[in-house]
Amino acid sequence: MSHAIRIQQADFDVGAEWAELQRQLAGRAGAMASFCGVVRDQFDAQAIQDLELEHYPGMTERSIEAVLQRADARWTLDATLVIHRVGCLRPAEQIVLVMTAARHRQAALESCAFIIDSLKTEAVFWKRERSTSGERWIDSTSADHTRAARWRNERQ
Amino acid sequence: MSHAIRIQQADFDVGAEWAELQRQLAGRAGAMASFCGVVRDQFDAQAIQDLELEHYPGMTERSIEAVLQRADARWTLDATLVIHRVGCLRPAEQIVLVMTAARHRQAALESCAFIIDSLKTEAVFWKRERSTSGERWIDSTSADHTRAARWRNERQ
Amino acid sequence: MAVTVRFFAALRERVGRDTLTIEGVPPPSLHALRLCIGARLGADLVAALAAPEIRVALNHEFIHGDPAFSDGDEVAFMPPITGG
Amino acid sequence: MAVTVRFFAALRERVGRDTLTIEGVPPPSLHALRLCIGARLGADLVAALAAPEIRVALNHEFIHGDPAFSDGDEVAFMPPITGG
Repeated sequence: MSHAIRIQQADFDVGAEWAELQRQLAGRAGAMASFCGVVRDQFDAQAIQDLELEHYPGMTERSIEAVLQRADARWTLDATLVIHRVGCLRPAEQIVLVMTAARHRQAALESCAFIIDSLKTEAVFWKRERSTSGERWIDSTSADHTRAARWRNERQ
Repeated sequence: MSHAIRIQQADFDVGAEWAELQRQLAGRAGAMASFCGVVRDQFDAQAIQDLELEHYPGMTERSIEAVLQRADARWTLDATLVIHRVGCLRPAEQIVLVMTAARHRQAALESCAFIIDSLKTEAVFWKRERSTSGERWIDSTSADHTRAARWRNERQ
Repeated sequence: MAVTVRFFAALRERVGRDTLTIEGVPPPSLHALRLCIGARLGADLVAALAAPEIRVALNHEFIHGDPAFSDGDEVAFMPPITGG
Repeated sequence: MAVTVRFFAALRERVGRDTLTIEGVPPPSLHALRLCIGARLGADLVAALAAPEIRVALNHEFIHGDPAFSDGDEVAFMPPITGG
């Protein structure tokens, strides 16, 4: 199983990541799932100006690696990839990419959802949103915690 | 909500489709999910030579449209896209792409899983697999029907 | 007047063709249509086309029950489908 | 001998800096560490750093309970995290 984690300021190219993963797998995996989070242009009817992402080098990678290891223990996966941007991002910019590959579609789809849900509550990042109504630090929501708890409680 | 359905022999470029959808959405949707099915190189320890996909022009598009409409009724979505190839495909070639975009990640992730699960049992295609042990027509599996039934029974 | 019949996948291979045109007054029932096909292409097809796993579509919609056919209809006999 | 303390996000803004070096014998407890920080940067920080939503990491691992600190340790005070 290949894990890849990249934290970067630069944007990422979903097509290039997708093609590279397919090239590596070469027919071994029948299913690839992915999720991409994008900076929205509005929140609570306020126009968003930008989103500032802060991280803790070293510990952030470790927190993501722990999530990928749990995914790997739970599903039979051929590859997982997480790319997470930091710095100042404007609306419509990509924030995060999760990609999973597996022999079977259920493993690819569920692990992809599990990873992004887990990043919301466990990955070491902080986000400051600047909008027309001012600045605020974003916390994970109660919905995020409900989804994270669902994964913990669900027996496969 | 934009629906797009394409049935084609030619391969598709996931990166180009992804970029085009993001360009159209321009920050309106915060979440994009996708699934890609790939021809596997093995089935039951037999090496697969190729997969021949047959469809019923007109009715096939209609069967996919019905799936997208059900997704649209169930989740708040900004866009859905299905590209499905037909003809003779070799191992590691892409078969199908499902892409969904929504304001919230749960809607994007769940609708993407719903669409690919529904295509397995409801889209009008036939698949003939040629392997080292001969030819066979593939039927949807009992696992496919279990997953399809789960979506019908699940209340949101 | 004519009804067009289409066969797909394993059924197309068994029948040996993908299309059959039934000229004249359209058959009054699905069973009558199957008998027409059997008369043209082989009597063993009547049972094969009535097998429980074979689904029938009329003008691109799956049928439930027994429709009447009309001039210009397209009827498709389909073995189990699977996409994705 | 020294322990490095790091502050992130809203806490970094409140403290007004991202790093503080505590020289000398490492504090024997988390509370002692918070008192050291308060003595250097303002007494009101002691309560702010003990708030229930603030998580503490020692050398890149969240701590549970009250660890002893050693020379060279890096301690981070972290407001609620969220990625993705």
